[in-house]
Amino acid sequence: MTKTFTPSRPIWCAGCGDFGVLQALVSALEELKIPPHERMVVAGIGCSGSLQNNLSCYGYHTLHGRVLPTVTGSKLANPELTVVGVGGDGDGYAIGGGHLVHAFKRNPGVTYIVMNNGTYGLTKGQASPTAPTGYQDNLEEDLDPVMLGLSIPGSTFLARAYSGQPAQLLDLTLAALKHTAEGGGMSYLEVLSPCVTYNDTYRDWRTSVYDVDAEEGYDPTNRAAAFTRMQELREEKRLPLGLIFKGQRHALESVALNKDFPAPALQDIGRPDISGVCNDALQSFIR
Amino acid sequence: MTKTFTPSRPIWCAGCGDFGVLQALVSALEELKIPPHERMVVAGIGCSGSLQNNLSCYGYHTLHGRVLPTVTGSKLANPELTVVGVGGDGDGYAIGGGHLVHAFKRNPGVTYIVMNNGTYGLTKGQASPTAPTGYQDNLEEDLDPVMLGLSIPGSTFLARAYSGQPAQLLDLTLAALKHTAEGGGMSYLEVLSPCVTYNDTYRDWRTSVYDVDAEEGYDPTNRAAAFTRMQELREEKRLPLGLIFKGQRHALESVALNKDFPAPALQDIGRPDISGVCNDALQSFIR
Amino acid sequence: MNNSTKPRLEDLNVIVAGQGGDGSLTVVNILADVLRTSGLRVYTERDVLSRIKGGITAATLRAYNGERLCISSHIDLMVAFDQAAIPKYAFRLNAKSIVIYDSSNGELTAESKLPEGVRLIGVPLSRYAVKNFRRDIYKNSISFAVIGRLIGLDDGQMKIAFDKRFGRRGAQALKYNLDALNVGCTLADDAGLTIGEGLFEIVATDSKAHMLITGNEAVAFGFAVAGGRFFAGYPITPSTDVMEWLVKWLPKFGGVVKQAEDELSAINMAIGAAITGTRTMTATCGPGIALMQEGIGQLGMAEIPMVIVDAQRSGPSTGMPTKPEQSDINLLCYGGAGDFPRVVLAPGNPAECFHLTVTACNIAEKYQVPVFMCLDQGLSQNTATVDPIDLSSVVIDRGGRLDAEQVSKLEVYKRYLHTDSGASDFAPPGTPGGMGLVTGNEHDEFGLVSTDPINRNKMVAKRQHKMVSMKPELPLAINHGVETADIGFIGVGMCYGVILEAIDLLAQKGILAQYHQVRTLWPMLDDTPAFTKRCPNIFVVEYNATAQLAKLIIAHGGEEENINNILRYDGIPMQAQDLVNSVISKLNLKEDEVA
Amino acid sequence: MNNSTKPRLEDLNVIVAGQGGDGSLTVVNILADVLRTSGLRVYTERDVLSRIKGGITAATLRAYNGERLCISSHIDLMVAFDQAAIPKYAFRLNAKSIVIYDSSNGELTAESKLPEGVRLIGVPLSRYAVKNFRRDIYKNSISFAVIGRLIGLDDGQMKIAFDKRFGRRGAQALKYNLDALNVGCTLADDAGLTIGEGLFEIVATDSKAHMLITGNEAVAFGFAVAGGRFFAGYPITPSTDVMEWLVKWLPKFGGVVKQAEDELSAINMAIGAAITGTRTMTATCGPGIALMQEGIGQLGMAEIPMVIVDAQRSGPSTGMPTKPEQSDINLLCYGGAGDFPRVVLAPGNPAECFHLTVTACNIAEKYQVPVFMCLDQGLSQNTATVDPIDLSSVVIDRGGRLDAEQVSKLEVYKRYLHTDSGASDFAPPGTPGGMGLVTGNEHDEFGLVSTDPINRNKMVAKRQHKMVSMKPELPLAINHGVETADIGFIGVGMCYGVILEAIDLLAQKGILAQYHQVRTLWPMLDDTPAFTKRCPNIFVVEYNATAQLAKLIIAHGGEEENINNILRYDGIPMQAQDLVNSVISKLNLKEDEVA
Ligand SMILES: Cc1ncc(C[n+]2csc(CCOP(=O)(O)OP(=O)(O)O)c2C)c(N)n1
Ligand SMILES: Cc1ncc(C[n+]2csc(CCOP(=O)(O)OP(=O)(O)O)c2C)c(N)n1
Ligand code: SF4
Ligand code: SF4
Ligand SMILES: [Mg+2]
Ligand SMILES: [Mg+2]
Repeated sequence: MTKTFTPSRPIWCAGCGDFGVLQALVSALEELKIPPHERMVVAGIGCSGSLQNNLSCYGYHTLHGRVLPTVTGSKLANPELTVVGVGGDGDGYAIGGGHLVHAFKRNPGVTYIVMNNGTYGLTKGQASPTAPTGYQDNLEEDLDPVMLGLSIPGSTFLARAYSGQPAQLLDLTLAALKHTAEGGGMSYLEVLSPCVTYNDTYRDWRTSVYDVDAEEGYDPTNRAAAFTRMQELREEKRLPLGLIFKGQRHALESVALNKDFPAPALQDIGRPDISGVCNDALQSFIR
Repeated sequence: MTKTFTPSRPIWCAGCGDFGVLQALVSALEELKIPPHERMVVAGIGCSGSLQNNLSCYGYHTLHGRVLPTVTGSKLANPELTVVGVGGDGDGYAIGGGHLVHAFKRNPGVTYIVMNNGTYGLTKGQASPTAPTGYQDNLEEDLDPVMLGLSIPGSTFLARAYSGQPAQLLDLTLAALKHTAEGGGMSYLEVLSPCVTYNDTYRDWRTSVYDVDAEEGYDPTNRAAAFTRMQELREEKRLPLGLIFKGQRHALESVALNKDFPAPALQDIGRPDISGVCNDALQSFIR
Repeated sequence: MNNSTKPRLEDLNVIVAGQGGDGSLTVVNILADVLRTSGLRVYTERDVLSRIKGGITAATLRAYNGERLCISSHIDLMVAFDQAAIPKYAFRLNAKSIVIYDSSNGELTAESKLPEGVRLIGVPLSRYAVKNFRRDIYKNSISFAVIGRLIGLDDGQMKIAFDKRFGRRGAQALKYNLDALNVGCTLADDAGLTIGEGLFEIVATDSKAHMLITGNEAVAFGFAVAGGRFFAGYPITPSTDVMEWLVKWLPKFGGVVKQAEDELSAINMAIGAAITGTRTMTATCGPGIALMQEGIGQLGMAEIPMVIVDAQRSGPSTGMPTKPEQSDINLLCYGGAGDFPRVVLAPGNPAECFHLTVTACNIAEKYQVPVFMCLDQGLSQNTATVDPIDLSSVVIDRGGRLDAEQVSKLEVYKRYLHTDSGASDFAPPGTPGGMGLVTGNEHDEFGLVSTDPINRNKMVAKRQHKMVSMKPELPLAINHGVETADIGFIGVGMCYGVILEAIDLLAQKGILAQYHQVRTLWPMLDDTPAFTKRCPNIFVVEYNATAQLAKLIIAHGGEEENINNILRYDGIPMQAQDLVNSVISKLNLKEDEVA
Repeated sequence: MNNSTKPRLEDLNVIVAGQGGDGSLTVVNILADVLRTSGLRVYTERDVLSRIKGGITAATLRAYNGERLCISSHIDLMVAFDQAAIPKYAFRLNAKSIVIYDSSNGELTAESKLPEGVRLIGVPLSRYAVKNFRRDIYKNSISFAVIGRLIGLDDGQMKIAFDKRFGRRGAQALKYNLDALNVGCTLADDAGLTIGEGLFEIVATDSKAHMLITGNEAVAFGFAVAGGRFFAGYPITPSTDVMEWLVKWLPKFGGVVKQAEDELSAINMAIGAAITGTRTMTATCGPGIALMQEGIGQLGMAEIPMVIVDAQRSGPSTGMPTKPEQSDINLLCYGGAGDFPRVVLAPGNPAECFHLTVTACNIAEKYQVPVFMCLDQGLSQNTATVDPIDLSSVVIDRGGRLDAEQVSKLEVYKRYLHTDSGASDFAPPGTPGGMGLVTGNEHDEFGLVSTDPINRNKMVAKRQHKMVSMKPELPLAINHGVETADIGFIGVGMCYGVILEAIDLLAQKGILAQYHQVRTLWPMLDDTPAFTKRCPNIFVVEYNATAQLAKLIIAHGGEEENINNILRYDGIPMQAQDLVNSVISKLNLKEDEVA
């Protein structure tokens, strides 16, 4: 076997929630028997953005905030890959906020896992978009990205887990990967993943999480009802966990690619088809 | 009186919806007796982004997509101005999509009017984020920015008008300006404003608009209910018009500024207070 | 055998002007097509505003018996759909020019600034359009008949051109336009322009079929032929046509085009595709290049191939969106945070746009660097006839791309292996055993983040060394004209056409000149500074205010004392005569001393 | 009267190293404070990683009886919380150095690469911390006692320093840390380091109180004093401290700070504030400057004043976020699409950071242009003692700002009026009668969009002319050292300190050298190319791989033949001795020939 990089040990602080996310992702990929060479793990910039170094995969470290355009491009170019984007809340909701909206809208076949700790860990604890009013002088109302996801008509899979509850985290990671593998398009999983150094929310979150998976009558296929429930729970200062919404729509790559060809990344382009399509194009200029 | 620029004649195509928006804004500003020198009209890039040239005001033409950060900065620097942002759907929802989320979250005291024509007028008719699937090969599901606004907990005023219905357009423009003038924070008004050249939707929209203002029992103060109604109407392929949501939250500038001082833009900074705060800061380095 | 007494139509320059939306471009396009079919080479240019309707705009055409990639300073024929357009372009007319104008609202007034001697033909175009077809826009087709008669097209030729143009818009559109053509013929008869009584005789010596193509189209076509299979972009004038051509064609090549929500997304989508081993391109202009700066640095650091088209327009900032400029040269060569390798190629005509795009794709992939295609609005959007491209000449070089078998034979695979060239072999994702980490952080050979100073020094050297190892493969300048001439021109993009014509005009005056056509702006190759040392009177012709190209050459050892600047930045394309005048005045010659 | 036999402590260099999170910086900071109180000047530096905990990191301190803005190559004392840190920094020790290390896990092994003769003091810091306080982190305070005893601080001094440091964290924190200090004293006793038996005697000749300040803090402070009232930014190492200082202080000045969602928002928020007539700043580094490129062009085109701080870090792209570099010089000077005026100022020390920020604010407002403050991680984040700034020297120049009365006296107000200087008087929004249009499109004097070529030419000239008219107000270079010396240095930012020390070291060897300290990088002022012509052996010292500063000077007429490059880009700060070595080897001198 060709030797390649040895996954490095995480550089996270002891107790960081991100360990749980890594663990769940590794387990889920193994459970689904996705071999390392078919995994494309694309990470943002932040403490969370080092996860790709800690498992066997094709890894890519994006620019800050650009996970979603990147994975969209990768998936369109090679839909045979299992493409997983990971990153932080600053990465995904602040600088990357616009892309989040458009990724939901596009529904590419990628899994996107956000490690939400309500802070900018790597730059030492400034308020992120999910930081509550008052954290570090934050004057703004915190964002609920799952509600945001619900508001985008193209979204098809919205879930939230808590790294303090590894069993559900693993289940939802599996469900997310499966949604995408089955052609459902983008699966979005937010993981509440405490930053023990700058925003240690373990105590708070332990009591405020609320599991909709366990709620009788909760219907994850009803967008409006899900939104209403999220709004209620927010007013009760609860943090909803579970599969919050699952809808149906074609994955972007299933409609964007010309099915007469192999995937763009896999085509043999070495010798242009000069008597075929190249010539057609040329003739179109002669008219 | 000092002479200054004469507002220029609009450069829009005959029949463009944007004429109605200009008309409504001018009427509303006059009705509210806001003198030209207190108006700060900030426009994006696009056909819509020339509106500021057509009325008496302090006008600023931003970079493409940057209306909302700009008006936020202007309002914080001088809250005495009536700050109005205007632009197109490409400007506000595509390149500016991230800022929209964060502006709702911040709730600065500005009015933001988007001329939504479902296309990029000025670059000749490509699909914008509100273009339906199928328009110009668009494979994506169209965005409903009002639903997006509902999903952001900080938002306080969300309305939609249609430039084909000028009376309601004027009413909502007035209501938006008033919400902000009364300290309510950001008022967001989307105007369906057809592009007769690249996406002539007059015929479609005339029949598909639906007025929630006229709907009995519609409660614009209930975020979740509003969302549900938007979702229903969307499924019925209707375009909801009216005051869709009005909430309460402090305007950003009311909490961000030090009330012991005049507004930043209005301070006399010519002679630094060297025995006061300047010296305090200096001493803090000597400790 | 030529026994006609009519002037030989070997160089016809026509301007069609009016309000935006009047359809001047359509008229010029049809005319270009007809003349091209008659064997002339054509070149068309546009002068439009950043608004959809209204304002004074124009389209210009040159038909020439040979290659000319610019409009002459002498306009033979003006067609004015709006009388207000006449004063704006009147300075380009001369005593022999003819003006066809819309007389629907009356005869031409005195304010039109026309030179003495111009022949005026008033035709009530709009009135007849509205009367017959209820739509003003048919004045285009009506006017075409008048133009055709004037220059000596026969009615059959015009009809064929209309079939071609309007046929694809459906039978009804075709019928109305043919009817309009007929109306026009009647009006032409009224104006005394009868069949066969045209003013010119078309003389063409080259009967082969030409392509009619813009620089943007040629770049897009080149990309597809070179195996480009992913394009992401965001609309912006004057680069949008690249995306639009690819939207239509790339799927037929098995590729995909994605319109992004902004330029940041565009370049990062393209990065996402590029890291899978797909040949990838994006296209934009100044504001977009500015927004892509961070992404471009990432390409340099993470060693990701990409071709980036800059269809430069008039800046800074939003500037004058529809006007040409070459003022992003600094940004392309010096932009981006930190030190990283990059290449900037500058074609001068559509054929080169095609071929240099192929080169760009090869260099980008082989050396894993960003390669810019430095165009300008003129080269990007003006159409020109081009000899059919020899597709068999296209060579694809994928560099050190590894397949599964090759990887399996390696003992160890390192994404950033140190090599002689600086570029490392690449196993695309999906290849068993080829896993690697790609990152914009400093990294070791496996791609693991590292700040070790020794590693850092080696990695910086690796990346920088590419600039050296690729040099032999980069396009050298082409020298046109007399190599020993004391007068030399340098210029890229849309300067190509005017410089070549200027050399001919100077030659007519007995002044020898040559053109050192730089094609690689970064890295600056040795031949250009050397040229500036060899040739004592050099004119660097460029479209910007600060002589960016000249300074770039000087910064690389060019001989400042031999260099003169010809700068233009008012949004108006230069004409060859402008260059001739500059040379003559610089050399202190009087027009009448020469020739 | 000095009758002590101990070495005089006039130049103490201490490195405290360990795992990230071990608190090395805290120890150094307290030590800096104590020594500063004793009258020495101090300078501290950090070597950290882009991760929050773990990895080998260090903080370094120099205490000197005079000004030294760099660490010496000879470290006197190393404190190692982790034995693994010793080999990484061992090369900076010499035979006279002392190493205090944590012996909780056993004695030091042989692999520590220490030079012969080093004195080793093992103290079980961590063990005692955990034993006594259940938290490892108290090893900091324990170690401090050992250091203090070693260098000759008395226990009272240490206690005072602890009161100052931990007092604000509450009584309990203070108590625990004082207890830890006591534990440390006991361990010091055990190690034979008893009170009054310190190794050095502190000698200080300057008893005035100094500020202890970083470049970032000084920029922030300068901005506030200069009337800056709006700051928008987005966190990024190493610029974040600018925002953090302002978050705390700007409201007290009546200003406001907004953390934006990204750099695009930051610069556009700042634009929004600036167009109301508020003095405005943003701060970032490479990746952020890259993202702000479009906004920067807008400032140039729309004539909007702004100060932009670039705290340069190691690039390209994400690079090595915590490491210093000076590789954005090209981007600052040549970035942005199109041609527009800009200014780049480069301070060399915190005091200059303050003063040049004031200048930057004035120039920006008066000429309505972007002004960059070109810093680097070292200058930005290292702390230095500085003479208290003379606040009364601050002069504010608001340029042509019009109030309501002035506007009312005008016949006509034009936002972009053509003037001699290129800058137009400005009526802030809210001023009756002063309405105008501000736009990044080309515009006429009123700000109405225009593509008229004559207007265009005038507007380009207007903007470009600012670069000429402002020149007399821009900071010239400062010449340090012997003006006739044949050896000259050029360098900016964190090179300042090493160059000045190198001149002293060379002087000790009998070699005369001077330092031409450029402070305005763009526009390049005439004094710098002139200097390069005058001085035959110039060493341009810079932190990048491609000699950006040297090339900038050469591109502006600098004498290439006189210029040698000293480049560093491995993330490690230079030391004065490195420059000395370069000079000696370049001049082909042997160390023993000189001195
Ligand atoms: C363009 C750009 N701006 C800013 C930064 C600095 N930066 C690095 S990580 C980060 C935020 C990290 O927060 P988050 O995404 O929540 O990740 P976490 O560290 O909390 O996991 C920022 C602002 C950057 N690398 N690039
Ligand atoms: C950074 C940047 N990218 C692209 C453009 C080109 N551009 C100008 S207007 C526009 C879109 C206009 O669409 P919209 O905002 O909907 O305005 P409309 O013309 O429809 O009113 C685009 C993409 C630009 N000016 N700047
Ligand atoms: S700083 Fe916070 S987010 Fe970063 S590794 Fe430590 S605990 Fe995790
Ligand atoms: S192109 Fe469309 S949006 Fe633009 S002015 Fe014309 S009708 Fe209006
Ligand atoms: Mg975070
Ligand atoms: Mg639009």
